[in-house]
Amino acid sequence: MPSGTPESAVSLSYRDAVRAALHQALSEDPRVFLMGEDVGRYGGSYAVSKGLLETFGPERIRDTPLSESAFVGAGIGAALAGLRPIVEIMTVNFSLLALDQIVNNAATLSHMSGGQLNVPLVIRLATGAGRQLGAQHSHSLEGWYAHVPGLRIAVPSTLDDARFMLAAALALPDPVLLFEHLYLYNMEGTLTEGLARVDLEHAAIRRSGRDLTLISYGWSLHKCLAAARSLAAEGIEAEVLDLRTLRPLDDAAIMASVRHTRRVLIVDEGWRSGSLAAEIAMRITEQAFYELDAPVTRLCTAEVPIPYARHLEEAALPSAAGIVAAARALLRPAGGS
Amino acid sequence: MPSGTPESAVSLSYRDAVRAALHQALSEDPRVFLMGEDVGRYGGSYAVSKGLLETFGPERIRDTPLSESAFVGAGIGAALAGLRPIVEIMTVNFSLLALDQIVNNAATLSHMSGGQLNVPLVIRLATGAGRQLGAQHSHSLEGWYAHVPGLRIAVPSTLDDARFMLAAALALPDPVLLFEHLYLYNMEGTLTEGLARVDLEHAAIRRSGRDLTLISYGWSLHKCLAAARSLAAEGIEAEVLDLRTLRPLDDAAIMASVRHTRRVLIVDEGWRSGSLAAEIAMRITEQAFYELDAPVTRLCTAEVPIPYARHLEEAALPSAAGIVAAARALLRPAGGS
Amino acid sequence: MNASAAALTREHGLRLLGAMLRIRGFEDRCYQLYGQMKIRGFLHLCNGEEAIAVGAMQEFGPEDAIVATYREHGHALARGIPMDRVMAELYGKQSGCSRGRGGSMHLFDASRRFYGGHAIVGGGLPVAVGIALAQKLRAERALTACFFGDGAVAEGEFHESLNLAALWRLPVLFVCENNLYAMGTALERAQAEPDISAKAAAYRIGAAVVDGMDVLAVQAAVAQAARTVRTESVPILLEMRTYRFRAHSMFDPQLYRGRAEVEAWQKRDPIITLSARLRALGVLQESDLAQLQRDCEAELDAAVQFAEHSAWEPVSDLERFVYAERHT
Amino acid sequence: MNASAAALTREHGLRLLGAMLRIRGFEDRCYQLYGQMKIRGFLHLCNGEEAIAVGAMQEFGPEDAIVATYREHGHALARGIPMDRVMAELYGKQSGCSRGRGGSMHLFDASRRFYGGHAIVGGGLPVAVGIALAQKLRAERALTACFFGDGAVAEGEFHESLNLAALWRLPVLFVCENNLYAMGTALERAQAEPDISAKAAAYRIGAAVVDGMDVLAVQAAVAQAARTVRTESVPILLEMRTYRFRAHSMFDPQLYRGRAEVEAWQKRDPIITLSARLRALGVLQESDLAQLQRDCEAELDAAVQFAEHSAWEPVSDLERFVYAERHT
Ligand SMILES: Cc1ncc(C[n+]2csc(CCOP(=O)(O)OP(=O)(O)O)c2C)c(N)n1
Ligand SMILES: Cc1ncc(C[n+]2csc(CCOP(=O)(O)OP(=O)(O)O)c2C)c(N)n1
Ligand SMILES: [Mg+2]
Ligand SMILES: [Mg+2]
Repeated sequence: MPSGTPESAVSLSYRDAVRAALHQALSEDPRVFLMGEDVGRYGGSYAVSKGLLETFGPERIRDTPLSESAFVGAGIGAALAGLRPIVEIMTVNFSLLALDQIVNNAATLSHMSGGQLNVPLVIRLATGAGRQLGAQHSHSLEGWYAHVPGLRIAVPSTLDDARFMLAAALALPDPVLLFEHLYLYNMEGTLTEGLARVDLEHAAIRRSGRDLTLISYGWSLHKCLAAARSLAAEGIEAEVLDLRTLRPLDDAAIMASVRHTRRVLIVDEGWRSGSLAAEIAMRITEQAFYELDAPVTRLCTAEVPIPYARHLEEAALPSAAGIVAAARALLRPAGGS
Repeated sequence: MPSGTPESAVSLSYRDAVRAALHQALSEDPRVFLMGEDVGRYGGSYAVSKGLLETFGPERIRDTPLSESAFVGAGIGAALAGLRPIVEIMTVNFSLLALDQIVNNAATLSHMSGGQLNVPLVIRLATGAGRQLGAQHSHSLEGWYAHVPGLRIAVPSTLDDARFMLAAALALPDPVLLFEHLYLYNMEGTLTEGLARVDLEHAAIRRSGRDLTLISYGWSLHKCLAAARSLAAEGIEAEVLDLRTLRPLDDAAIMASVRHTRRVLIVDEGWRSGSLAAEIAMRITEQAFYELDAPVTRLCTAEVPIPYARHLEEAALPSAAGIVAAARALLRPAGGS
Repeated sequence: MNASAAALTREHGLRLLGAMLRIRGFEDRCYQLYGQMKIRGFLHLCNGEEAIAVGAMQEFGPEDAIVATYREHGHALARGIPMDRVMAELYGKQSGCSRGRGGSMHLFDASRRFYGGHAIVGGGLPVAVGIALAQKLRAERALTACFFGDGAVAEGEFHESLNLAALWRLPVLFVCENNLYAMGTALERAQAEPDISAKAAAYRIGAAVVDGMDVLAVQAAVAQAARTVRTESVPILLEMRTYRFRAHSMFDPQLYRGRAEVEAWQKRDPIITLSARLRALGVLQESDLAQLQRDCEAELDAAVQFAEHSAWEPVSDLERFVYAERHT
Repeated sequence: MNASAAALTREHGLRLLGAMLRIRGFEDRCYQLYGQMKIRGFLHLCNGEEAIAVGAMQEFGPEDAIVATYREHGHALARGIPMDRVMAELYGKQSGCSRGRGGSMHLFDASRRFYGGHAIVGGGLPVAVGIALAQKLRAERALTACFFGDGAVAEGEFHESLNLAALWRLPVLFVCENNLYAMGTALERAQAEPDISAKAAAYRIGAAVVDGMDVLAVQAAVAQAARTVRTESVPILLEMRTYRFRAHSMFDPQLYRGRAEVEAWQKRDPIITLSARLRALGVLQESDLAQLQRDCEAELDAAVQFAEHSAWEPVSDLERFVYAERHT
């Protein structure tokens, strides 16, 4: 980022915002380092860490071999020993190779040691579909990870969160997974003036409305915002809630919006069965069942390995048009019109 | 099993039933072989495959090194090439090391190849907590696996299913994961007379009742049956539904029971957030919301890595007493009594 | 099958040259089509590495199985998957060799025992071991050829798979396409021991280093190795030293290597090398080269036409094949 | 620190002997207590392997870090975790070294840099690499000792971790406790190349084979290796040849090995071996042995009493420590 001019003034991309967050963390805390495949000389497979090697050197911008389990485990060990590693797993798809380290070590060591140890590790992963990368490169598993106690799961979906969530994650004593949807890296905009930090506890209302609540995060959040705009044109005012953290979930914010609109559509890029959407719906059933004017609904990804062909991939993923249709159905149940 | 006497006549353990299923599969189909850690000379870590090496030899009862990713992947390859491998992953806890092969290969190859390939692979895994094995050896991840399209997930919870589900799994052209709860291996009883096969499509009502439905599987199913017996003593008739297959779920059977009892408690040994219970509840919301007399409820495992100490582990897991209490609360909402 | 350079006939030389030209032409056409947005997603081209797929495939029969990576256009074409079916796949059409569901990284052809097209680095090795296990249990004389890059050597699955194949004496020919880089990571920054062939000793596997820029050397090495794999039922590791002329994928600024290095390797272009040898032997005329080029262009144009005019899979079929429709 | 057998003093000899007797006594007591159901879950005893933990720990200082497996009672005791805290952990008591949450497989002591107690075979290796990375980035002279079994060698994490440690020149001492079996699987049925030390070459790591039944040989080898690891900041692999006298765990019928084999190894019992050597040197009297035994029994009785009388963690605290309460 150009020093001098206030950050908020310049237009930047989500990619730039994450890079600025990395730059700040590396500058402010000598315990912080970034490690992952091609984060250094290559500049990051999504060009997020471009230029950091030149500034911080190969010890702190550490290229790794293709050994996901070992370098994620090494991040755990370095965190145990008092450093503040930021491990980049190029995409969530490859994190399956490191899952044992994440679930059996990172998530358990604090509890299993009776609180003697803790793992202040941040793992950054690109996630999501939409770029025609096929079944092995299009997973959206952040909701799946949110099942695991001991982990914290957060999703920066706005430029502000892309810029400031990393610092919030590094300030926590626990392992935090930050999922960056690959479709958002090119999103352009400006930062909120004067904003210097964000928390990792609260969901955020990105648009207020009275008729229904759209609950989402990541790329789907932006589909929800687009849908909300079209719905407004037909007089339907949708509230859009950005979850921000998937574990823990901000139940209070969810229930507050449910009580306000009494109708809910959850939009989630995960596969439908076992989706995060189901968990949120269950919590609404448990905490606000009698506040509902209609059953909670969800729009998720079709239950298929994501196909390459564009028309098939688009058909598999939630879309703004699909959200609009689902919202209409929710407000004007079959028969009514 | 002693030949001559009908199987149904002799009392046997769940372990014996699984062994008999393996014995039959190996005897009837030369394409079938069993592969895994210590399935041969050691006799299986839970003594399930004891004696099979002597009968079928080391080519078909194949001990593997500790290389979960490679031998699961080898099972996928052998299945692609026309064999019918049964891969035993000693426990679900170690399957995290093979997750890439299961999720990125086994689950995708049929779809990704446009239907040219298929993966007729059966993976058997011991699952669950309750034996004071600690956080790294007590996972219940079957519900988590049920999120993945392309996989079939089934749980034999009775002697009949332990005896016959394997054949049903081998008859399918898809990858099937069979989860055997380690607490059930010593369960004793007799097989249903004349039963020769079971399907992998339908849930089963293990006890009929009118007042509420307890939906479960695995060890929790038996806790539900015990709870149902105590509830009956106080005049509450609980219906107990054994899911049997977690992917696909038998929605029809679930909704039929919901319509019958109008009250539901789902009992699931998975961690609460993102549990299979949430998915089932969501489907009930989607398909039978207006049939409910009360919000769907769930009893799951506390959100902690399973602790070693007995009293802590027991407190973390669903219990018959907890089910009884939850069932009472469901029928006599706060205030009432 | 004719493997030795000495006995190189005009016919065999032209076949090898044509096969490499065909792959090179295909990759260059893909590059253009990507710019025209006809092909999307990740596209990994194998320019410079053609000799490996072409030389190796000469030695495999229909009973043998092939497992490859996401950089597998050359392997698919050399194995005999019709070019139009491959091109249609890159277009995402129903007539593609994976019905449009796979794309560039996931080419399949069950009838030719071409088992993909794997986009998880190292993910194909265990699968190859399993196919070879089936071949052995069925006492076939077949082998499984498993192609992977130098980057895959760092993955745990490389270690587990080579050990398993050696322990069980399985007919796997492991072919490492060492092009010196895994994306932007040079081999010596990924491996404490950059001599990949030396790692075979840890599994008591025989290994050899081969000039991957010389199609005849590749064929000769594969012929010899394949004989041992078949007759002794043991795995062998061949390390092919090669170089990727183009970027890793379409999104690679190539900050990690210099022009000079690229140009030095381009002088060793396997197509130039073979043409020169054939000319020296006096069995290649300019007219032959022109003819091969014309044939290649014609086939390419036809493949593009086929892809352009093929139908899209109906959206209503999206959920087909998630579970198998027929039983193998 | 005194490593060489030549310079073996009475004092040092008795310390090593006492340390091994202490572990042996602890394991035998655990065996009894398991029968009494005071200890539950999986219990893996290290009888026969005591020389490795005892010999190695002599060479590590408080700044060094230790990573072990689920068969780690000996390592925990030799590292200095008080026996009563360890016993209380096996009882599942609040006063246990993991507050009763870990049990036999998960002993921890942050103050002694004892990082567990890992029950996923191979899972500790990447963690050890990371601790060593922190030691190196902080320019400490410390090292990380990582203990693992022969079975772990087949896991991909062994391959990935050794490469990473060597590539980055990290101060990791990899100590493989080769007791010839992984549960019921003999090494030669798990490894195509059963010489584990030979695998180090694939990573350009120095390695040595050590008689794991001779505590002086272990200490001498570790002393030398640790010096290199510290001064050159490189990993080293030590393969300790040893044998497990008891079953793998409490549920093991031991169908996979014969009595004769067990008895042959029992003749090489590290405690007998050291006692004999000390007697030969004339520095061990029967009275010394008796005294060591009495001290050991007294400490054991006290540890059991401590465990018996310690409190249970309140159930209301079940969900504590899932997320850290304090920041390191
Ligand atoms: C497990 C895994 N990690 C990371 C990636 C991202 N990625 C794709 S190709 C590649 C480089 C692979 O290099 P190499 O194996 O040498 O093959 P090459 O591309 O050079 O042919 C990487 C890191 C991946 N696909 N899979
Ligand atoms: C990844 C994984 N796979 C399987 C197991 C089950 N298991 C526990 S100990 C063991 C044998 C390990 O043998 P080795 O590494 O030689 O250690 P030893 O028990 O001989 O000390 C196995 C297979 C496990 N704990 N982790
Ligand atoms: Mg490469
Ligand atoms: Mg061992």
